[in-house]
Amino acid sequence: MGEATAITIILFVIFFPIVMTPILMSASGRSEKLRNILALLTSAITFIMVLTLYPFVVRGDIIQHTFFEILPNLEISIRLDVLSFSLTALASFIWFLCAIYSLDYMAEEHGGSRYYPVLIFTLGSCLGIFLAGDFFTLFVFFELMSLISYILVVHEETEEALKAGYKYLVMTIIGGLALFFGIIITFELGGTVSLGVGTIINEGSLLALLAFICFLIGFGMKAGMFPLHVWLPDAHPVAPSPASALLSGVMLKTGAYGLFRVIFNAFSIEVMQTSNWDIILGVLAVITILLGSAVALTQNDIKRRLAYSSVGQMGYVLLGLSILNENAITGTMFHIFSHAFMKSCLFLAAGAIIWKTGKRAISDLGGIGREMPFTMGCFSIAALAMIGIPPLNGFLSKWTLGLGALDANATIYVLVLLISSLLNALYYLPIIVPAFFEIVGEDHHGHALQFDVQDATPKMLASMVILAICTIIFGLSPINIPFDLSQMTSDFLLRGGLF
Amino acid sequence: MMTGVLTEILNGLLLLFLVVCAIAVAQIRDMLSAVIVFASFGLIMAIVWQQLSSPDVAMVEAALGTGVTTLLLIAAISKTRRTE
Amino acid sequence: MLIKIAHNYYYMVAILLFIIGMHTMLTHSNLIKKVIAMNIMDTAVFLLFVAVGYTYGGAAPIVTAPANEVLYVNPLPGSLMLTGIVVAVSITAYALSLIVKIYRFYGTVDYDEICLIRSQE
Amino acid sequence: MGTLENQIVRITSRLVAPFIQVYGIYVIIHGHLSPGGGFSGGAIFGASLVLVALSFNLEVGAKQISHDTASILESGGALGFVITGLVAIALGANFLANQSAGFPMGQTGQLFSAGAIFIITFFLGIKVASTIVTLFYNIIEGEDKSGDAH
Amino acid sequence: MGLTNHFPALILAILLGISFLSPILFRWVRKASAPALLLSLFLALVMAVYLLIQTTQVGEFSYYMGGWPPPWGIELKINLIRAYMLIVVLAVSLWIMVYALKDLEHELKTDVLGWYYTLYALVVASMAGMALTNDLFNLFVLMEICAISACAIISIKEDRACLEASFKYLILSAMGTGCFLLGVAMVYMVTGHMNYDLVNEYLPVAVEQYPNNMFAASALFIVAFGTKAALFPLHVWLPDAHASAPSPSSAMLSGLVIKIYAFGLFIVFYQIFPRSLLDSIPLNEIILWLSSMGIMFGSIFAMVQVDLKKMLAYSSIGQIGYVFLGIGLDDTIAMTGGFYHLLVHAIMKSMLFMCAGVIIYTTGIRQIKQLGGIGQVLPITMIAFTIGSASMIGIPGTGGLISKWYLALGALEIGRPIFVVIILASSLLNAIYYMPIIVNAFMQQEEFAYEVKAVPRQMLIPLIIGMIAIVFLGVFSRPVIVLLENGLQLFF
Repeated sequence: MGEATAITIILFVIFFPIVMTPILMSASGRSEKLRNILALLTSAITFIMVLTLYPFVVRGDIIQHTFFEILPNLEISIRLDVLSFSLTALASFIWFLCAIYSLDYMAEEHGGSRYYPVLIFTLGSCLGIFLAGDFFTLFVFFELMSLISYILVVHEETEEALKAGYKYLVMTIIGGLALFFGIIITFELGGTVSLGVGTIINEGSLLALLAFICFLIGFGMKAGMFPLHVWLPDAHPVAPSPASALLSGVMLKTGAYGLFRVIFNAFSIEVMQTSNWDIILGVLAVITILLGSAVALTQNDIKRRLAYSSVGQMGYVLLGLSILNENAITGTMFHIFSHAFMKSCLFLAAGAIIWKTGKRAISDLGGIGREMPFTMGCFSIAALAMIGIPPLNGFLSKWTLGLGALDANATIYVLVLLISSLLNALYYLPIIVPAFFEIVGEDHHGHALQFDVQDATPKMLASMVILAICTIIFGLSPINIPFDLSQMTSDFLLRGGLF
Repeated sequence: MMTGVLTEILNGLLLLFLVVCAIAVAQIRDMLSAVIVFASFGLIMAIVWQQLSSPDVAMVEAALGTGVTTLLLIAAISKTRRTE
Repeated sequence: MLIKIAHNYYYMVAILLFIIGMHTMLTHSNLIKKVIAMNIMDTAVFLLFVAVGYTYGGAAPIVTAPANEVLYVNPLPGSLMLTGIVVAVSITAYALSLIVKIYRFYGTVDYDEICLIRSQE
Repeated sequence: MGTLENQIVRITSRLVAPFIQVYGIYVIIHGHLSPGGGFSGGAIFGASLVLVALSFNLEVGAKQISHDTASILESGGALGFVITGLVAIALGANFLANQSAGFPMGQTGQLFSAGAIFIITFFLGIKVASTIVTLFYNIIEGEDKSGDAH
Repeated sequence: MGLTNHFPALILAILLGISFLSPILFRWVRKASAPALLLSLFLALVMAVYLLIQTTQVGEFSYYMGGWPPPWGIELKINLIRAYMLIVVLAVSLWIMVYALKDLEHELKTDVLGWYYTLYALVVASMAGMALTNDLFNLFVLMEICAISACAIISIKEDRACLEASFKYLILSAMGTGCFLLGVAMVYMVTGHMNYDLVNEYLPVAVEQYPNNMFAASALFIVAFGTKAALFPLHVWLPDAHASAPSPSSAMLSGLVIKIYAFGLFIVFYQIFPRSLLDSIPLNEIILWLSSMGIMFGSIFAMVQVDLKKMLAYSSIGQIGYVFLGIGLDDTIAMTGGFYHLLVHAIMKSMLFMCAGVIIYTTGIRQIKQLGGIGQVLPITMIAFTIGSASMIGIPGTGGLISKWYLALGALEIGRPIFVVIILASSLLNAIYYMPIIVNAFMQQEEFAYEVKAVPRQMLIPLIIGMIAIVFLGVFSRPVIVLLENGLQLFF
């Protein structure tokens, strides 16, 4: 495959969903069915097109292409390397599954004519983030995605949703501005913000530290890093469930991706380590992990618990980024994959349960496993993966991360991982166990519990089951494409295959 | 020589008068009186300009600055009220 | 110092008038008084300008016969001040017409009273 | 017109007004020869019109020159100024050029001399005189016309 | 000599001509007066574009009024920056006028329309003159004309708030011009010239001989332009004046009139004053801190407003601060940003005022809290409002980002990151007061509670043009930036 073809495909992948958005909008006026099918097709085609880039990436080639300069040295450009590809593939895959799930889920919700175009547009801008060739382009798509996904957050239009949405919006704008500041400083210090030049800033001056902190605020905001995570537990639960799955499963990862780029492209591992910035990140990561898991314990709303769990899980990603050795990077990358599978599955399952029963409180969900065995089965598998039960993928990511921590002689991080796993178990098992083993009859208030419900529809189940299977086969099975990609990525990033 | 000194004294007096008029305009509470004092201020100013060898400015000041402005001020006062 | 001041007494008076005018304009609440003060302020600046152009012993810049060598006063500031005066008059006129209209709405030309009326509504 | 309304003022102003007007016109057309010109002459002329209106009443004033006429004259005067400037361009010189545009200069010291300055002063006089009348009407009538001052 | 040589004067002549012609036209051929105004604005714009092209080819050139060279006559000068200002003024005013034709029918009584056109053309003419002139006294006269006609287009509506605001503006502006003239007198005293270039030539000597004189002059200039352009502590007149005026006037005043004075200050600082003066007195520091305070306080005041137009007016105080920041930073990059912001803000603030005008026209609402759900009934208007606000905040893809980028880069260039923080903090504040309006407009569940008239197409088209322009400026900013960078090189 030639480079020109690859560039065409990349452009297609970014702009096809964006172009489809107005078509979807006009289609929804005609027929809802047409619109839904078009949305599904768009995400499917995007996913397939992303996959066609695979051979190109496996060969180890990099594409860096500039389209035009907005300002001198400040261009709109695209870049494809194994890091971008991994996340692009992951995002389009999850999006495709969520689109399938939405078909039934949104059929009974209002505002589908707004939901689908926004969903597809967000896909385009999200892929734009991953395929951006410089920080400015990345910033543009980042802002675009953040602002547009606001509509997904407030989709329900309840008082609560609007409030959460407002918080989300303000935090997003703060993050965007911090990012902007960081990019300006980077540009000032290095004269460029392109990802294609390797290290932009070579020494840890005060201004560079300021830039790093700004990036940390900007991307950390999106990734739900500790002091900036406040919007996340509000915003994720109020969105429609497929959107929550995307917010938690994919969009959080854009922040992590940004930090990857900051650490490896704007700065370098040497700068990070000589200036001790990795310790800042490490401390924040530890706090994020413990805090997220601990607060999740106290939540009774199932989606809020999942959202807090996301905060904790993103802490793993940050942890790996602060350790900065081969195993840790592999683990981080793989955790991005596995968390996407697990958390999307959990949100979709939780969505199905809420959709069928209308109950959100965990204490009301005893016995649901018998009424909705497949849904709850998927939920259980994903939750067990979350805890880190061996054959599942969550185990592998934690294991690799732990190895990385040991390589860096940071035993304390291993301890943190173990404590967090324990906490995970503590808040997931109380959902799973009563769901299957509590005798249906009455709840603790003495009211009769009547879940007279069927299991979720086939389309919804399909996407959940696929995700659950993913968590199983991408665990310890010999064919593990995400793990291979993670290893390639860490190899690529650490062996200086950047240019 | 004597005329030169006298002219200087006259100029000084005129300027003093200007300052006095300006302060008086600020202090007088009857608007119509203030306007009249202002008109005399303008006329003195015209003379000062004549002394400074700028006859055309003096003329315009006398016609516009003093005449028309005063007319307009009086018209405005007659439409509103007289005391401050 | 005093000699310097005495030497430049036109300038000093002009500045003094400017300050009196500005002070009156900003401290008095009567709108018509403000307008008069504005005129005083402008006139003070014109005085300064004309004084700048004045040459001791110079004649008025009127050419009566061609090519006689007389020391003339610089005519430029004077002619510019003509424009200045006209501008000042037009601002005065416009301000006064505004005052008359304001009076029709509020029944007063005192800014403090206007504020009082507005705050009571 | 409560403040000025008495017989002596009326008679005096009626008597004086024509003389002021003649003087105003004199100042306007001798603008290029002696002190004065469009601004001062126009102001003098306009002031005489205002004087009559102020000492009698608005009807008498309006008989001399009405508000509408004044505002049209005002625009016309300014327009004349601009057109004179444009004529210079049409004659091949810069905007508002005088001698270089070929306006007849005449003899220094004569009434009809100084080319375009004479014409411009004339238009300026019309403009200023009518403007002053308009301004006065604006204040005194308080119609819904805005204060348009140049 | 072809006609093209006279374009600098012809622009002014056409604008002045139409301004004097339109009351006559309005009386006799009523239908022709509006098209005549549009046509002449358009002609002037074409000439301005021609001047720009000419100046890129031959560099700076002058036009002597009446054929008299500088020490005697008035000189009009054209260089890249001036041509840029000229085009901004003419293009934006033409665009606003297209909108105004419909809006004014609603806001004004019919018989004053002719006068409105006169005043509008006068404002434009005086601004074009200020951009072109190379003579201090001429600048003074144009400033006065601009002040009076700007006051008049506020007070033409003749309700109480307008009259009062207009009077306040008039008095403060008279104070401003008084200070300016005194400053000019100070300069004239020591140099004996009014022409910018000649003053600049003689000033370095004069500064050494009469330093106090020049200190006073520079202080007076700052007060004068600060008052006129609503620099922070001198902004008191602006909110009332811009909020109570008819919407096209607000758009004009907020969009252009305050900018031209910022340009005036730029000219005084960098063309007239010698560098030695700027180095000996920390004038730039004063401008920097005043503008920073303006940026912050303007936004903070805007947050507490309940009236939509008043909020937009307070926001202008903050936004003009960016332009002054660019001027004060004394760095080509930052100044490029400042001038770029001048253009961007002219378009976006005018557009926001137009949106407010459409809202008032169709529903009669002025309060922010009544706007919930209006996005459903006035979609295009509110989308325009959204894009304008996005540009105010500095969302990528809009022009606001580019100007902030350059300002921030310039601030870093001279080692003052504190101003970057101020710029970003104010962006955040902007977000805080613009976002709720947009969110409520589109996301409110209940139906819009007020009666809505249909929006005339003539009002929508300018809005659409504005949206396109803002996005265009956000994406294809290169030509303008290059033009500004080349133009600013003359001053350094």
